[in-house]
Amino acid sequence: MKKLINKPEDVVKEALAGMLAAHPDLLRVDVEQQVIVRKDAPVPNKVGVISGGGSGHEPMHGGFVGRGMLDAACPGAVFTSPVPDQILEATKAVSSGSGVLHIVKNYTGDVMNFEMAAELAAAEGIEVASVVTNDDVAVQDSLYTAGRRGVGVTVLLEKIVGGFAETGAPLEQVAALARKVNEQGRSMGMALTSCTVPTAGHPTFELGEDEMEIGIGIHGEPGRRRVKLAPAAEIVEMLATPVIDDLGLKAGEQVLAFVNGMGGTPLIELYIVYNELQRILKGKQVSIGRSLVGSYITSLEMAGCSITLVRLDDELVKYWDAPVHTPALRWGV
Amino acid sequence: MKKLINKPEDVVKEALAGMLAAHPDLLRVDVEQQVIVRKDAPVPNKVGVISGGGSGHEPMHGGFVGRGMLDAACPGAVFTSPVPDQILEATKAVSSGSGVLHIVKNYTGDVMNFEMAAELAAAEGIEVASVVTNDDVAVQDSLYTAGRRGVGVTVLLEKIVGGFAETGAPLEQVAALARKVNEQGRSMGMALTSCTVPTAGHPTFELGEDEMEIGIGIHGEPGRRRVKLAPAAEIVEMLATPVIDDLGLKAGEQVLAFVNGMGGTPLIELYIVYNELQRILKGKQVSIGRSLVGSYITSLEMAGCSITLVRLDDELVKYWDAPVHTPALRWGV
Amino acid sequence: MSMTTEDVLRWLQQLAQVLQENREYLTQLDAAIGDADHGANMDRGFKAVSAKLATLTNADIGAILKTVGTTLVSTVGGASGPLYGTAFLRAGIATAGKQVLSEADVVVLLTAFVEGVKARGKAQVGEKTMLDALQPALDAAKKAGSDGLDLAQLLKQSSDAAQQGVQATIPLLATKGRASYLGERSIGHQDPGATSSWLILKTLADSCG
Amino acid sequence: MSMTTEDVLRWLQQLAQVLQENREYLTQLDAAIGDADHGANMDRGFKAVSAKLATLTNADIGAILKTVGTTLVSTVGGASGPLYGTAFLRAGIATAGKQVLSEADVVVLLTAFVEGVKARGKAQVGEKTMLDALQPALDAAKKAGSDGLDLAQLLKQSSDAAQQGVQATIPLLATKGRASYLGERSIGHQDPGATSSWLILKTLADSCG
Ligand SMILES: Nc1ncnc2c1ncn2[C@@H]1O[C@H](COP(=O)(O)OP(=O)(O)O)[C@@H](O)[C@H]1O
Ligand SMILES: Nc1ncnc2c1ncn2[C@@H]1O[C@H](COP(=O)(O)OP(=O)(O)O)[C@@H](O)[C@H]1O
Ligand SMILES: [Mg+2]
Ligand SMILES: [Mg+2]
Ligand SMILES: [Mg+2]
Ligand SMILES: [Mg+2]
Repeated sequence: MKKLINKPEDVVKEALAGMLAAHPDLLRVDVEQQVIVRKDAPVPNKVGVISGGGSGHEPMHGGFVGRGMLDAACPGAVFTSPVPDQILEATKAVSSGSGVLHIVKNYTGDVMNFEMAAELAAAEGIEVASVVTNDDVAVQDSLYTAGRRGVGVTVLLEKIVGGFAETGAPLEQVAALARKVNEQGRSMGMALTSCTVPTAGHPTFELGEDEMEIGIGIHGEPGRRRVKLAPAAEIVEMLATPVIDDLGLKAGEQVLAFVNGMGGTPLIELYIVYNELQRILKGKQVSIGRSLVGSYITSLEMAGCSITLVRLDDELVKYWDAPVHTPALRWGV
Repeated sequence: MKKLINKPEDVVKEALAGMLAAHPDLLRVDVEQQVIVRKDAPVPNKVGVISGGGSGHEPMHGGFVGRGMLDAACPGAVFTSPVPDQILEATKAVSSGSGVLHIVKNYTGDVMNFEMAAELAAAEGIEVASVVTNDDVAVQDSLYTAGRRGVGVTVLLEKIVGGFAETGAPLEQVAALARKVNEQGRSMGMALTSCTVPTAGHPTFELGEDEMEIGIGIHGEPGRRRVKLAPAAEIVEMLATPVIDDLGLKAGEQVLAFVNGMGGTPLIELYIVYNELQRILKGKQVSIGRSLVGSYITSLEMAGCSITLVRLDDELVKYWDAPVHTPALRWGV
Repeated sequence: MSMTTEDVLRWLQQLAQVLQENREYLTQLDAAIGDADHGANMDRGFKAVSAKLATLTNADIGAILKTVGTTLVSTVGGASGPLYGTAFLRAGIATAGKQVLSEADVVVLLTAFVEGVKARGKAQVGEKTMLDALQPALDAAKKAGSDGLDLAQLLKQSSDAAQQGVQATIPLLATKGRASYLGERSIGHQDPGATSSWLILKTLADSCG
Repeated sequence: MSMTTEDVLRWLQQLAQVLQENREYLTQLDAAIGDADHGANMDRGFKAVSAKLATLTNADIGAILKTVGTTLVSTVGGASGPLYGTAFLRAGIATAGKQVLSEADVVVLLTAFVEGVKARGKAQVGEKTMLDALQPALDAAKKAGSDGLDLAQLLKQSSDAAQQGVQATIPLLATKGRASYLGERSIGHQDPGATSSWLILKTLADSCG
């Protein structure tokens, strides 16, 4: 296992200590409890917006804590959802009395732990609303799955909803916008290589030199199918088509296009992917209103990418453009 | 070779097309000539600041074009410096009559091609000043080398000098600040894995599962020495000590600390590296005035990191903090 | 024969050991159809449990099991944390105040344990989860109880049924948890959670045998 | 015997072919002590040269070589672009207006070529660069010229000396170019630029032989 780490079991806490040292102006970090809180939280008269999940997806979620995005994040062990105590701590730290929104990615573990935390918070008199993201079209939302996974849309949703929460909107409306963004967005991802969970010590799966996995999530798990390596143009076609179809995008519509790297993919490749994506969208007369290219929701050092499209309207554009000041996303400030 | 690309020889042009599509508000891109220009260039009464070098280091340099940083960048083939015609085109595109600064990393090819371009520009009546960065302490600056390599400081210099140029300062002063930043900065890097030049098709070097290269540059070349893999704490010690010593940092001094990923390193590991670095600096009573953590000057998909320290003073802090609006670095705007 | 507080403490102590030894094994199973953390999750949780055992020597069985449940909830995370956490919590509630458990009490304990997993996870038998080991184990324990077998035999039969349940997960298509995302590719792999459920029951049988 | 415009055009045409065939080889040499692009750089440059040859059938030798020089400068980049670009440019200036070159003219051409590399790169013999092939090649050509050998023999001796120069780079410690960053680790590897210099001269000898 080749990683810039010390002991595998210390990875999360040491990275948190590094984050705190690097961003003392933006964050408070409880390294022991594994809670990252916006420096000025709780912000009076504002819904607290929090998220969390396993570590290994950096910058998500900790890198999105700050003005205009998340009020707190609670990272679990690598690829393991946080525990209820931790989520409760984060909830309390951002609660100004206006309620707290939990943004939860749809994984059995995440959903259960956040549910338990929400019950505990309610018992302490904090009003909590939860929104579960489930945008991964690689997985069918059927009786035969635990529903679709929450992936790339989560990043965009945290930005848009965080921007809206900054206006002082009530919990109900903040949660409603979150549900809307989730409904308007779909994603699909692929891997060129596996990744290695530090405590496991070897790659989660083996992939031949001429193979790739299509339809992966963000936990280093194998995808829906293993196919022969292909040129970027074909790969992007394989990812974008199901996303476009599932969203039912029509000529004349406008999207937020997000090309995401899985952690080990260099930016030069992501721009090649973006070039193919914009070509495909142009062919369908779908216009790209806003875009994001970079590694924002990752699977440790996995090489690969995902594509996320969110159907835009004026409201979404407005809060996407709103100022944001976090370690990983910043504009207007 | 596992990459998200189409044909190896089209990598640079397709990535440029992607950059243009993703940032039409910030950039003009001549995909054929391989020149990336700030949308509103030439900016009247401002020194034009340009840089360039081989591709494969993204976001450097193209991702740093925009207000407060570079006016243009000219990327060559992967790991191959741009040609004089290209540099001349970029120089002309940003020339408002106030002169143009060439920021050149110290590699024989880069230096020669920029020299030839500067002669051509002079022949067309454009005043050009050149600053060569050479911050890599892995290489001795002696008769027996082509001098030290230019690496991480280049990124920080482009930001600081770009911020200063925005004030309308004359070419002479802009070049002087660039020389100062270069003199105040040192870097050192290491690799856990090699990278693959697309046209070469296989990794530049092979490295055992328990080995790493210390003292690498940014062109996928082997480093100064191959040693056994070590914990992050030891690796950071190996990189930071020569940097601190060469700079002669003393207790009470303040630095800009930059932990850089080589392209295939996940952010979680970079924060662990940053944590070790801040511990070492604290031990020496050197304070971190500003910091940057991320993959900004890369070697394709190489896993590894580099550490750069720049001794800070008020002038440097002022222009580091100045507004910047580029694809890869943005604040204050 | 009956189960005492000491038996329970010995069980939990040994279980921490067993899960540490099987950490790599559980992680490998999870790598095939999940995210390669089940071994680390269980080991982390039961290390925390083990650290608490010293403080529990005077507690009754119900209190011990409740502490195990809350410890697992607050240290494991993932799917297995809430599932096993709820299972132990419910088992603790069902045995509240007891210092000794008869065969019938053990069946009550196991029933509450399995109900906890069901209530939290909403899975059914056949979905390739822990339940595919736990449900047959509970059924076997109930049958052994009504057949009048003694505790050692009861636990042995329960554990054996769990082991068969683990084997039976191999050909199943997962429809709950992360393995369900793999669709057809989940077939042919043994479920990690079912496997840890069996280890829990096997260690119980071994330490009260 | 003398070298004609046709010989020069045939040389350049064959050279584009030879460099394409040796692309992988040059890249491998550059991977060991550089950045794995020398093969791609030379191939890209001479492909561009080759594409221009059709427009040069009526040009004199000086004009042809100058065009090669400017084409290399504007398509190769890296260290080899300016170095070979300047070499061909200077060779073109030294043969300006000529349709035919005598043995003495060829020595003049080679002298200008090597001076171009020296002027641009400021390296000396023994620093593990192109010059370690080019200088012995020039010396051999001069000697052959003063010995009164004919063109074919002159070029053959020059090319052979270049080949020996290439071999001689292996034990050298690089002190110029990117290989110098490797320090002691550059020892034991053949210099890619010296190798491409030899290929240029060998192809010249072959096509005027
Ligand atoms: N809804 C559920 N009901 C019962 N067991 C489940 C359910 N979902 C998942 N599991 C069990 O959890 C195990 C995985 O646990 P673990 O790897 O620790 O968590 P995660 O899946 O969050 O990484 C699976 O092997 C399965 O047996
Ligand atoms: N100063 C110099 N003088 C002569 N030749 C040089 C000099 N520097 C480098 N070279 C030659 O250039 C070759 C490398 O060329 P190339 O790989 O195309 O460029 P780069 O080093 O920029 O990647 C080296 O093998 C060496 O022979
Ligand atoms: Mg998990
Ligand atoms: Mg090069
Ligand atoms: Mg798991
Ligand atoms: Mg090279």
